Amino acid sequence: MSAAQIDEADEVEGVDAFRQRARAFVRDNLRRIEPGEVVGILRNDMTDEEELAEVEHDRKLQRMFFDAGLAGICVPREYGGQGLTPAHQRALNEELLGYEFAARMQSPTMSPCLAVLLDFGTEEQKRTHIPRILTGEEIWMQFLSEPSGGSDVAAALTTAVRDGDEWVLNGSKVWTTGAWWSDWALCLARTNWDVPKHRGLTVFILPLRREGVEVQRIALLNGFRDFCQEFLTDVRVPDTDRIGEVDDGWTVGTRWMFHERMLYNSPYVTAPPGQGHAGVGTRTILLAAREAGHLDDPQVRDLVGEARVLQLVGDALQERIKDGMTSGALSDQAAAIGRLYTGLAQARTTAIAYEVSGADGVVWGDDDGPLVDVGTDYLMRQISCIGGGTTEMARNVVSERVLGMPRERTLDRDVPFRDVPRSAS
Amino acid sequence: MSAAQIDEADEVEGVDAFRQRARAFVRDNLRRIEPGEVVGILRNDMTDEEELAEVEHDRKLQRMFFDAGLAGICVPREYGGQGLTPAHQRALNEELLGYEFAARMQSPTMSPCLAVLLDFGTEEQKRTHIPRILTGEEIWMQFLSEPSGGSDVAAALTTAVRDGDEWVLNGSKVWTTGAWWSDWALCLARTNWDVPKHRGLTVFILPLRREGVEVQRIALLNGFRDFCQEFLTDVRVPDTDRIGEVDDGWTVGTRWMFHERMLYNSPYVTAPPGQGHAGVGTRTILLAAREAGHLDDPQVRDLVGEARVLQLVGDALQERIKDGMTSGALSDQAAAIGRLYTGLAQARTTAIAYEVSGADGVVWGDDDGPLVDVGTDYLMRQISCIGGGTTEMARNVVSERVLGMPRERTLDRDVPFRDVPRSAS
Amino acid sequence: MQFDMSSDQEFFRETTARFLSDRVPVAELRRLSEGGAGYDDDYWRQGAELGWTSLLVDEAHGGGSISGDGLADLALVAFEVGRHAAPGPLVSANVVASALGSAGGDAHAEVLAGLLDGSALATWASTERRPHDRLGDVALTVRADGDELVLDGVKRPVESADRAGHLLVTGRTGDGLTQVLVPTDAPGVSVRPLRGVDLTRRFAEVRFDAVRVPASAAVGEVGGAAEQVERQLQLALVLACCESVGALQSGFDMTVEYASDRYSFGRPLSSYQALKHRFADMKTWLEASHAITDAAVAAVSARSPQAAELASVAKAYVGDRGDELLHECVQLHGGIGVTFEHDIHLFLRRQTLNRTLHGTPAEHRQRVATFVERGATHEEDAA
Amino acid sequence: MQFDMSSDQEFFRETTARFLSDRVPVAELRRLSEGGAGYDDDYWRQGAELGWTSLLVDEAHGGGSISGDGLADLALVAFEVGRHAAPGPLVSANVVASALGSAGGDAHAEVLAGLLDGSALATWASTERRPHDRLGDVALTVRADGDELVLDGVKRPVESADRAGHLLVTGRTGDGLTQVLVPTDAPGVSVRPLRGVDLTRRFAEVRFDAVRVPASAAVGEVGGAAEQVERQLQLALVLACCESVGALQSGFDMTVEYASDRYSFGRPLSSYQALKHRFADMKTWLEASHAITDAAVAAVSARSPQAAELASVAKAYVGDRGDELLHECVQLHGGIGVTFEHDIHLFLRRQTLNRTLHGTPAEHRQRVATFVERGATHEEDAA
Repeated sequence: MSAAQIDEADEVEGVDAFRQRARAFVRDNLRRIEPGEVVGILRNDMTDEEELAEVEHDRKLQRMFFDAGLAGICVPREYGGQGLTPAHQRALNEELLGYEFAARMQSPTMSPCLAVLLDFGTEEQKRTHIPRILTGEEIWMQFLSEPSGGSDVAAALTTAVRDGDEWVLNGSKVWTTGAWWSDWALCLARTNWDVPKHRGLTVFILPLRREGVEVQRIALLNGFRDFCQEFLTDVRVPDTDRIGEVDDGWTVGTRWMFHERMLYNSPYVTAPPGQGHAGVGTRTILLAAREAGHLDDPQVRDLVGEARVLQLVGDALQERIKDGMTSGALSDQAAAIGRLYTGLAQARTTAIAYEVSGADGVVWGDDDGPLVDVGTDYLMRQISCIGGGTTEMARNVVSERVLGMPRERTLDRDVPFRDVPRSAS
Repeated sequence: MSAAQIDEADEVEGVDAFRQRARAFVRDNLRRIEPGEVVGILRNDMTDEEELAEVEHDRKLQRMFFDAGLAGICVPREYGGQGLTPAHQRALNEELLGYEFAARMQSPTMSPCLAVLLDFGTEEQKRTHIPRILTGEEIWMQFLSEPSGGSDVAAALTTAVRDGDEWVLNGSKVWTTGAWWSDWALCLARTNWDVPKHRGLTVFILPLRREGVEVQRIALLNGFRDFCQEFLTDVRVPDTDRIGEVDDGWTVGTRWMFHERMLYNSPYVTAPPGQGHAGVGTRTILLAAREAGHLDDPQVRDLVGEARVLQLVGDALQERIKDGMTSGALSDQAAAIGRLYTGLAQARTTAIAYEVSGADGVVWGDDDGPLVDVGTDYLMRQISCIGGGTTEMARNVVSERVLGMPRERTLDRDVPFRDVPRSAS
Repeated sequence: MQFDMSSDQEFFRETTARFLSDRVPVAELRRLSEGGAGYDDDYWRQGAELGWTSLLVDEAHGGGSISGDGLADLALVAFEVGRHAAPGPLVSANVVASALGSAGGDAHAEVLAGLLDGSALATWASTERRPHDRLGDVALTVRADGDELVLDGVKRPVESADRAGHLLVTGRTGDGLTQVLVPTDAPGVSVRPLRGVDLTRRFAEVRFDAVRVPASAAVGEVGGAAEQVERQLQLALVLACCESVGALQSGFDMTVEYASDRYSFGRPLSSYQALKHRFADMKTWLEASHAITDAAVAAVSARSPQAAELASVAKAYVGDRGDELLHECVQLHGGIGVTFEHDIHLFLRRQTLNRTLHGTPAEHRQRVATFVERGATHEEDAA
Repeated sequence: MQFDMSSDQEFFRETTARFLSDRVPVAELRRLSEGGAGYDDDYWRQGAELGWTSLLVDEAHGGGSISGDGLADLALVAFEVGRHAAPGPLVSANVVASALGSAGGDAHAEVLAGLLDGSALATWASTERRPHDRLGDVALTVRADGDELVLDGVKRPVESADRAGHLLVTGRTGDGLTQVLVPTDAPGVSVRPLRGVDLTRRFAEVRFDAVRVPASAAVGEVGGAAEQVERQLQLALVLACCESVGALQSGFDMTVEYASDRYSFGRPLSSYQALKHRFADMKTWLEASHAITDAAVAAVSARSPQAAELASVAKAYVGDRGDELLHECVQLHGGIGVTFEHDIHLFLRRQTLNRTLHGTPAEHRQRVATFVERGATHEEDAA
């Protein structure tokens, strides 16, 4: 943060004073949580009822943050935020370490959705939705990926056709986490098929419980059912719910994806540091190795050591990338380096947990403690290299945008989108 | 081999009878060699004088094979060969196991050079050179790679310009093994710059000790100096030493490279089975681990086991590929699968030797037995993935020719070769 | 899978493949996974009628092969079972059939007959619960007490223990190994079901608390079964590899097809060189897995001196590369590759299971290192 | 290398870089490799004048830093030395300077002064000959005998032992560790040169046969030097990592440039996606190597409780990925990459050496596992 920014922040509320206020709120109002990491990969450990109760609890927490003047730290005051700086957000996040927080309100609601609204929303859109988001009334989804599209999000087939003051949307979106209990969505749709793909897109917002929106839950191979697919059938959206210009959706989309890549580094996200570390970690591995009875085996110890190396190097790398991007020594595109590292490191760490578990990594009993479901996590191993943009896309970004190597040839650049070759299925 | 071929072979000399004859020759005339593998990677363990003596010895051995009716097993009788079948060659090779053989006469002299002469040479060329090859008088080189070209051998810049009944060659070739003690070369040259690259090439033969041919030895990082680079300056080659049609050199070249890929599976090569196993092997690793004093360490044992796995799987894979290509179940291009496997397996095996050597893998004394130069071998590790066509080229072949995936885009297909973008250097 | 099948073998393989496609298509596998049973008795009996459990048993004992090389024939079945991710305790049933056929004598003829016609099941209780779960570690004791044998210990995982009438139990008697055929309903035997990665294959932990059986329950010599146990291990290893190679083949084929059908940025995935090169690596792993598995099957069938080493080499290689291959297949599918709806996980599950049963790749590399050391010592002794 | 250098640090780094470019360009490295000496005395003295050996020593003892954080400053030197594959026993000389500066007292002031001005060399004799070559294994004994200390054992590899006047020897006294500063010409000391992978760095095996030195030769407490030895190890680890990261940076930059200059099939190599993706991986390893090395330098400098773990993590990661990175660079160069004429092997050699000195990645992973276990035990004790 530059000196100028600090001065400005001081005029409002000093970071130290803010931190004291945040700390008092956190200690007085939030439940302490157990140390240690999230166990396993997207395990299905709640009933639907329990999950809905958690969602309600998160909304309540969000409201508490709002009432305490701790919601929307970097959001302008006119939209219900605090008008403070990223340094304040960081202080709040640090104070949250070890405490519960409104986890389901953060991604994608605060970033990218709220961030995109701030960047491109009309005054009315901002005044309508941002306060509701900050008070926990609205949880948002991003309608970005499509079943046909994979990494190529600009190849959206979901179509919006103008009908007077309204648009009629048809198509399908996928990989929305928790759409079945969410409220609104930011949606990328095709409004023009006769121009190259990036030039025929428009962004809309719509409520999930509108007629024509069908939300279907997707079962992952491990039984996890929080990802959803949506089917849009003649969904009517008023033109006032359009974000940005018609056919200029890729301008919005580029920024949208920037905010998405920021993840827990976004200044709009309120979460304790280290939230990137979902999945299997060193501690899980140590416990599994100990339970399996082979912690004295040098090969097992090698694997435990490797997992720890991956973790600490990952922490240092993320710190370096953040510093480098802040100081300008690294381009914004360098975030892809961190994404690539993390994807591979998490997949490897999951494999290590399975390896140290020996035979119990593939067959286990309910009473096997840390060995339970390690095998199922392993089957899910690649999710860290797929979710949030594949590692292949990250490699493209690193080589082309960071190292400046020639771009891949695309066959869809100067062709009307309707003529672009598409998947058979 | 088909039944028909066997019948034909029986009319000539039965494989069993031939084997008996070969066995007698081998036992009576050849020196037994120590079991075990070649140690290290291209180590510089001979003086030039010693090496020249070895070359002379190999020529003498070749002559002995010839005199015994055991040279050119699959070469027609009219050119001094035996007119027998690959099955006979295989029997001879098997009988050679554990004995010396004319190692420096085989590759590239017998294959690809002699093989290309047989396929495309004029009657006179064949009658002149093939007998001299089979009697050990001529050792041949392939002038194929160029400093500028890398994997793209058809991008030859060496130029041949017609001058009456002669051609004048200028350019440079590289990566010839032992050109400094060899006699003749098969040379790919560009005869037309105004057509796309594959259509302007012509193949010639020339003696290495002709005026204008300068052979320079290349020092590898480990001091090995058997690879050479040749500089051709106004070298005059009579048109009668042209192989194939003018500008049709790629027809020759394609077949040339097919023969090159056959390596020790070529029916023209006389060598005991297992000659593919140059470099570091399981035995070296075991001895190094034992000398280093850590053979009881489970991690070291894991590495020893891994090396052995790579070796035995490699043997099985080569067998499968040979069987599959023979039966037609696999295409000829499947040889690239074996090449890819072997390159990676050898590089990994070399790394394993270095790993089991501990600190002595990087610093050693002259009296450290199997630990000496393990570190230098490690520095040379990638040579198994570079020499004889890179593993990257092999991956292209496997994906495009074996799996039938779309070919890489080339920017040099339909463009006159002189307009093709080239390396800066 | 080998290239040089006889026409009888090819017919046999096709019959098995057709049967599996009809009886256990992927939708059926998903159904079987939910019920808990894993497979229907009827399915297994029909498989046995096709010869699935007879191939390692002499004709004199009611078995018989297609080609004269029963293990080569069975390898084809195992490959197809893997290729369809099909249910059934194929490996453990055949291990027991082989043991009873060669060392079982008349005492166990009835159990063998049931195995051969598929009317009853017997399975192998070989590996043990942690900390005795490492390859070759046998802690269960078999003690002679008058005319009886007394078993104490815990076996895990034991395949299909819940539906097997008998268990072939490998135990320790002093320094030697002993094998005993124990009825699952014998007093002192308790079976506790476990969960696992495969959709249709079921495993249990089996406790033996002072289980008493007559001395005639022994299969082979008391304290002298080490060689037989090694033979059974080799059979289990190579058959598991055959299944795995089948699973790899399916996963790979499915992914090659996907990559050519799926377009991204106007080009099929299979036109991206970074992916093409990974497919080339996968193809290499796949062909190498076929190759080493075939080599190990042939060596085990011929009881060659290299059989033990090749079986472990195959297990180590296929276990290791196979996992990577199928995870690459998942990766190349993207998000859909981790959904329950997509088929790829069926094959990943089968591979994952087989990789670990009867020794992980790491354990087999330790075993291979011992063979290497022994080989070198022999060479030196001979010199 | 960190992003947030002060302008003084940046100037210092540039001065060092310019000096290295002038004095030891690659042609000079090739010349130095042949003579056997590895570097000229003059070169080393000038380096010392630039501050190379002073940064870890207090001003009170004749040293001094640029920024107040001497290790951070020295890290910049080490990075540049690696980036130029430059000669000189930078790591071992600084380890000894640091030890003498903090625990040497007046007895060793003269040796320290020589080190600081580059007129004399002292080096660290720490690791031992196989089978005691594993990280932390100290078999050399230091026995008190009246007013003398008696040393017996073998140290290997010892850097620049042939030109060092003194050796800081780490030995064992009962259960404790002892450090002694021994003149290389003391009776009973024998130095045998070794060969190695680096072109300019020289190592020897040093034997101590009943070597007697006065008790005042001890550096720190007899039998109580464990903490000091651990500190020295940490310094050696992080400085070696800085050198390696410099070498990786050079190798990587060179290869990126090559890939854009070199055309194949009418396209630059850098336009091939399979290669681009490998460059992306290499870039990730490189940035991660920078990051963990900087983190370890900062922790060691601050004597943070995590210093030991981070130093080992850095050594394990940079050692492992660094080797792969530079071999990838060789591979992408093709045949020319394995010639003596090409520069890439200079950097590969430096990385290869540093990877293994003071513990291989595997040995450091074992050490890290111990920290993990201890950390978990603390947590549980605290709970």
